Amino acid sequence: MISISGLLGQAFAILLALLLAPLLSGWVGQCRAWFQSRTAPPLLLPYFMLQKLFNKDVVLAHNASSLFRAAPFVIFGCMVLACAIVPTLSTDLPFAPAADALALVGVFGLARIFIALAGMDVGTAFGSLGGRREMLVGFLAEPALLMVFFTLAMIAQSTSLVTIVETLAYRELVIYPSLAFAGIAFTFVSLAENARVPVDNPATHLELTMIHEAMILEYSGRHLALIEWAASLKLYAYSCLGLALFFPWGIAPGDNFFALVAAIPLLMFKLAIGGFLLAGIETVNAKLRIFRAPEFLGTAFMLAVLGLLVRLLLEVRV
Amino acid sequence: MDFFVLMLAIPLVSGALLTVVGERDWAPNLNIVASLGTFLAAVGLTGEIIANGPRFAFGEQFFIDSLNVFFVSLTAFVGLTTSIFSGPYMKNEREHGRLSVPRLRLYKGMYQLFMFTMLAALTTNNLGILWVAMEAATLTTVLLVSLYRTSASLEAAWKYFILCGVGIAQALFGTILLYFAAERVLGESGNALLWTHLIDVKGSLEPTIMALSFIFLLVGYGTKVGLAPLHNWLPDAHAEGPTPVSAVLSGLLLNVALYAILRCKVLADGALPNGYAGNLMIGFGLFTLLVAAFFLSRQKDVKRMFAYSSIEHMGLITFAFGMGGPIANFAGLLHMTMHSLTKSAIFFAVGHATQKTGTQLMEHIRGLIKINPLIGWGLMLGTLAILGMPPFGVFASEFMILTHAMKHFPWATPILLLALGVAFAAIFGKVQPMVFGETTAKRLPHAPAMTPVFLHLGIVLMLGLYIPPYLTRWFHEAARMLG
Amino acid sequence: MTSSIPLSAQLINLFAAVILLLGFAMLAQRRMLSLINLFALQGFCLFLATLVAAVTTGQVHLFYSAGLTLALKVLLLPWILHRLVRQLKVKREVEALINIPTTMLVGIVLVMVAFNVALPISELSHTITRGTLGIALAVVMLAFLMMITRQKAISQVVGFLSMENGLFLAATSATYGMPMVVELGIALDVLVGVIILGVFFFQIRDQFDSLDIRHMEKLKDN
Amino acid sequence: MPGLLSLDLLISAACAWLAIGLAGLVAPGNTRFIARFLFPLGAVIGIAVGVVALASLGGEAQVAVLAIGLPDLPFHLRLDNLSAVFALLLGFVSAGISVYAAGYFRDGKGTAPGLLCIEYHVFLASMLMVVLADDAYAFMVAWECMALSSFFLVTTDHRHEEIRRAGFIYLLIAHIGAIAILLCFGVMTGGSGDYSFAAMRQQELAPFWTSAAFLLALAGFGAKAGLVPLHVWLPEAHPAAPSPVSAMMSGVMLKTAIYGLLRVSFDLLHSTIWWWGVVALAVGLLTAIFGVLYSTVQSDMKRLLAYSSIENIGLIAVAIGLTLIFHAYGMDALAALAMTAVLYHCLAHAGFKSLLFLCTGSVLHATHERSLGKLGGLIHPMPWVAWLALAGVIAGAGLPPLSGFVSEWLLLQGFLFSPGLPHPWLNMVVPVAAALVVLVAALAGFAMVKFYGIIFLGQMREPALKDAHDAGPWEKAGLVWLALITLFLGVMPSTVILRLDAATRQLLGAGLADTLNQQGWWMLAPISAERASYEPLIVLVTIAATLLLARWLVRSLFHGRVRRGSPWDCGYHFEGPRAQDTAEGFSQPIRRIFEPVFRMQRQFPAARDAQPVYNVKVEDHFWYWCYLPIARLANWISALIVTLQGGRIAVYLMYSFITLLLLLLVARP
Repeated sequence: MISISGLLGQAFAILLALLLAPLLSGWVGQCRAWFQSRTAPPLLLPYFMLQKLFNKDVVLAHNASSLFRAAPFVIFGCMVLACAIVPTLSTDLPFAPAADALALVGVFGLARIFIALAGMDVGTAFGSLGGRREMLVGFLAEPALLMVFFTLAMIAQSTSLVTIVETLAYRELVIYPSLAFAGIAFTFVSLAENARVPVDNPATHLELTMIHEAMILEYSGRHLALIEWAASLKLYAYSCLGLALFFPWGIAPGDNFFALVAAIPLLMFKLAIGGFLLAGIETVNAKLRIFRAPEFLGTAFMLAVLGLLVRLLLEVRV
Repeated sequence: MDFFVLMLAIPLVSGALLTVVGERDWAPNLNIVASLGTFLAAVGLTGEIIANGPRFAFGEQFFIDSLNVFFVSLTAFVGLTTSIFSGPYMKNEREHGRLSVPRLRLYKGMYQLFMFTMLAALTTNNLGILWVAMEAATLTTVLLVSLYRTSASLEAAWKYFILCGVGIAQALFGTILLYFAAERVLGESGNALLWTHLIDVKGSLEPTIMALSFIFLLVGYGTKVGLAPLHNWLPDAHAEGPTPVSAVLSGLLLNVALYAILRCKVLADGALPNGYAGNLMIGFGLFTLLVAAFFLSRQKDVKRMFAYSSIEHMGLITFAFGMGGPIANFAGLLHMTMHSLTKSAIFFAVGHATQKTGTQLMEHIRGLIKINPLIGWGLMLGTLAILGMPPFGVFASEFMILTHAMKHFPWATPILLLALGVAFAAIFGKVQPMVFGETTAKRLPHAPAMTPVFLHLGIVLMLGLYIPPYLTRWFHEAARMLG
Repeated sequence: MTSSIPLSAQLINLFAAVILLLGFAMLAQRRMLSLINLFALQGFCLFLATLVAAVTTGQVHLFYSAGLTLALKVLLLPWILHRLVRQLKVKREVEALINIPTTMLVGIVLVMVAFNVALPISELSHTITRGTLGIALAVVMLAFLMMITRQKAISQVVGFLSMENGLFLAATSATYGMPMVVELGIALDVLVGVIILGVFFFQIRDQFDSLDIRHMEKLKDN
Repeated sequence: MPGLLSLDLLISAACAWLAIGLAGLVAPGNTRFIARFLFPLGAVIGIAVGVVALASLGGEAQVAVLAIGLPDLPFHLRLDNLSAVFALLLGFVSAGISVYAAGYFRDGKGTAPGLLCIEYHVFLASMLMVVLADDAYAFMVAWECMALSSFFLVTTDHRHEEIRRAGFIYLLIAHIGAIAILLCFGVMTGGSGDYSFAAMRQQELAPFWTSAAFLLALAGFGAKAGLVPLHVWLPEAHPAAPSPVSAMMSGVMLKTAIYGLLRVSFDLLHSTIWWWGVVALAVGLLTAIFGVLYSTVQSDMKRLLAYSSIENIGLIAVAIGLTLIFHAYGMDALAALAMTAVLYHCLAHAGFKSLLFLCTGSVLHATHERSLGKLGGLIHPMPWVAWLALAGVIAGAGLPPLSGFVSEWLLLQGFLFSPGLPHPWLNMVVPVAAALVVLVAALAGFAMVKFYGIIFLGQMREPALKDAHDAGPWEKAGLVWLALITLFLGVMPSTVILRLDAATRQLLGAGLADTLNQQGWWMLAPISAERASYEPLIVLVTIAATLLLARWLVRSLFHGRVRRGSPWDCGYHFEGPRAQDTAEGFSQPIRRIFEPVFRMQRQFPAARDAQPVYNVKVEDHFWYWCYLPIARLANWISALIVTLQGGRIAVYLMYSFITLLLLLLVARP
């Protein structure tokens, strides 16, 4: 049953996510700058940005609708929920039964729909372009992500993220070749979903190839702040998800307080490594033409299916 | 007075009378009254037969049992509604200048005589008289088909006359052979053509002769039924004659011809083993059904199309009777009823529609529902009914035929369904734009008679959902008589 | 075998053979008037055959039949047809669909078919003239063939009537006649039919300026 | 006897609908009477049907024999749990549509309102009779009445050529389907000649014949449901029909086809063979992918929804296939899971698709425009419709926390168990099919975003759209009712599934109720909470709470000033509405990626055209692959056959002669 400590742990995890997410984005940006031999921006730059944006006036287009104003909050809400579900520190999450891996994909999908609709709301050329591309990436990435989850779910005999993590982290160590495929596929999907090179470039405007930025062009002030925050939350959620699924060691089992405390630095360490690698990937790859993205995601899908087949062929003893 | 004598006398006398005075203003009413009288007499006769069982008339020359009394009442009923319909229809035709006064006289006289010949054919016990009456029915209708005296109607009437004449000559040969066979058993007493006597000795009739006889009878009367490939006269005659004539040809004459085949089939079944007659009828029925279905999609003339639809249904009914047995015969009788009622209703609606638009070409008939919703809906519902859509009764009988075929002749079901499907696509695709859409029609000088249409369709609808028990009993008895 | 057949039967068979021969002659004949004369001759042979049968069996209604045949088939119908031909000025048949030698060959095949079909029945017959059934069927088929090959409305009608002759032959010779009421009915129908046809011919000529049935090929579906 | 009461009540409801229809004929021109009185009355009866069906769920099957029908086969009726589920669907969804229709059919254009009234209510009554029928004749009569009444409704505005054509194709395919169904019943009687369903249940058929019956049922009901390749009528008929009718057809009528398929496959046929499931799964997947791809490229809002209906029917067929596979291997608990997905998706789709079709009706009324290319920005003049449509869009995209997601989630859970199948191929191929299901769901999201974004968001593409007005009170009421259904189905899945359990238990002997009862009412965990769980209410509350909290915090911590200005648009000069994506432009990525799937005719502008024209026309391959060849073949055969009627009397005589000769020579006994 739901325990007080569980609730506290849940609240802590959410708070940690809200706090750490901009930091992760900042860290990735900093690493990127290092890789590119640029002077790195401060690590806390995202916080300054949020502070600045929240204080600014909102400039709304004349024909922006109520949906346009509501969307940032909805997206933010979705991302907070996603972060609450993903086991970051502990597996004792009262919210975890609310949504398993499949529902998590759904929650991301809900956010995606809102951001795409918001992009179309003002009726600019870029906005609808962004919306359409976002949905394109979405429908290619979702099946791949689902297949990754399927592979894992078959290993763990469950789609519940908590159960998956518990299976992988605490039971006897088994080498699952399928996980390698699934892991690569998940990386591909994460890159696409978080608007990263090679599918999108978070650092550009004024490019005909932009996706995420094109949708949020008309946002300003606190709305933009929420969206940026939500974006970093998404990156955080994906990173944690990847860590939880493929490197689950260190996540506290149940309500073990000490393990929980120990899990925090471990998580930050893993995130730092992950951010570093992400920056590396972004640096060595070039941005793809938009119609190469389907190939990229198609590869991810193929890998995920291969993982599933490997799982079914090699690992299941009927 | 005897209902039977009345029933035959009224059309005969009024036919003769109308030939003389048919141009008077009250002549259409006389026509209706005479038909009504015939109908009432038929109803009385039906009641009598149901109450007292079969009876003879004029010695043993006429015989009425529950099988033919069913046809009699149907014929008299459709005859009545057609006469009601033909009143305003013919008035409109005259206003349009398509018919002169003497022709109207001819029409009414021949109409009643035609009813007489059919009723005589249905009630006679003597297969020779049956033949005579069938031939007489051809002769009266030839004049009706050529009523407009256009080149097309003359051509149609000529083909009708020659083809049916030749056909019916085959039937005569068949009758002679039958007599030949019967004489060996019954002697030369003159009873050898009386059905009631033949039915008693049907088991001892010589099979070889009976087989030949049935072939000739089937080809002969089959021409009249419109079985393919003997059907060629039928679409021409239906399309070129006046619409009331098309209605009775399609709704009644074909039935009567089929009735003749049925009477002969009962005898052939008694004499021949292995359902020989039935198999022949199944073969003809299926072939007719299939051929007619594919004919439908190429039609341009609306009456011609429905004539092919009649051929199609005759094929289906022939098939049903060919299968034999109480259920299939029941279904066949039911289908005959439904087809008669529905098809005549369709012809009524089509008649007014063609008058309104001044053409029989379907591509020029549009938007009937707009200019006169009753005609439009009458045609639409009638078409749907004839295509076998529930809740109309045609579906009930088709359902029974199909299910029976599935049980006993499963190989025939795909053919049946293919034909029904093709027919559906063809007919409905053509009727729908005629009924719907924008209109080209004009007003008629005389209001159309739509009561018969909806009366028929109402009955068909009712029978699709509910067949009264007394009707069921009656049908069952008739079906049993067919073996 | 043949010697055991009585004279009357031999006579009837003879007349039947002549009727068949006349059927062939009609098939070959192109001139309209000759055709009608041949038809009348055929009717006369039919009359004779019926008469012989009547005398032999002594059945009264066969006498009536014979009389009816004489009146109708030999006198009345040819007379009506003659009048029609003269009034409508139809002299000759146009070239038939199939040329005459071929038609004759087909006719011979038909006769064989007819005999073959009628054979089992003839064996069952107890009348003295059982062979005539095959001949009657052959006459019907030849008439049918004639109707198919001819192009003029009148010759089609003659073919039709010739077919009725065949049927009559079957009825009177093979079965010694149908019941009287039926025969009367048949005769009436034939008569009315010819009268209606006569009316028809005039209408057709008015419409088409010819009695050529090739003008009447407008109603079709293809 | 209280047990018989609910069937009697449902029969009375059907009669009441018929009576309402007939009442409409009394005053066919009186729009006010019909719209304000008869249609709401029909809605009340709809609710009554729903309530009665709900109450009878879980009870014993009730039977009745009416005095009408064929002499040997009077109408048998039966209310069991499966019927009750679909009667419930019909009742509740039709109530919303009827209320909406009360406001929609106001001006009585085309067909007179009285005729519409009778057609509409006959349609309702016949659908109710379809789910109640317990013999082949009653079923066929009700089935064809349903087809016929809906055909007349589709051709309400019959002045347009394409609407007539749509109606024709619809009725033709419905008829062909009906023929297949009739054949299927014929096979199932097994030659006993007894066409009551009770007798069919008793029949023990050979495997060949059971398979034949199943395939015929799949074809027959698939034609009605819109399974590929018998779907072609659907995208034609739905746009042609008035919107409440489209809603009714898409929401309810398609489900009666699913009902029929379930009835035949799980109730009337005893044995199940595993490859049936594979066939259903394959056809379903093909249908779903086809439907969703075509739905994304449509430029007509109702066509888009119609193709989306095809997609959803495909998903339902996939779920049926999965149920069949599990059932064939005796894994009935899992079969129950998949069956629950089937039933749930029927309910969910009925709710949200009706809602969306009704929204298009309001848009159509307000703008007289169906083409997406001429809409846009309607959220400003029609906020009610826009926000309610958003609920339908989210459900239609299969996203939490609304109804569409629950069934997809259940379906995917079902797929997760497919590796356990004791068949060496199936346990590998079937899981991969799940990926395609997800692809379909994600593409549905694309289509829905297109639908919503282009109609309601952006700038108005035509100046006239400014005059658009929001829906009237009746229409709003109908929309709100359906949106509530969608929401309820979305957040209360356990409650609903516990009701549906009776139906799955009846068909499969297993259900989800036992596991669900162990958990809280808010939690959906079909196998166990460790295995998988979903709590949509928590999802909804969390998102809503975060949203409100964030808003409150932002408002209270910061100043919250808002200025209005012209859009920034990346610094470009802000163009007019023509700069937005068109409907065609939006789907360009799909057309490009899935190019071989579409039959496209494109017209590109040249570089120096004064008025550049870009045109793209997407057509259905199946039309060219299946239908046109058949039509050509039929045409060819009939061209051959009409030579029989060549006009020459000599030839006719020859036919007669040859027939006679042949019979004489060949057909002698």
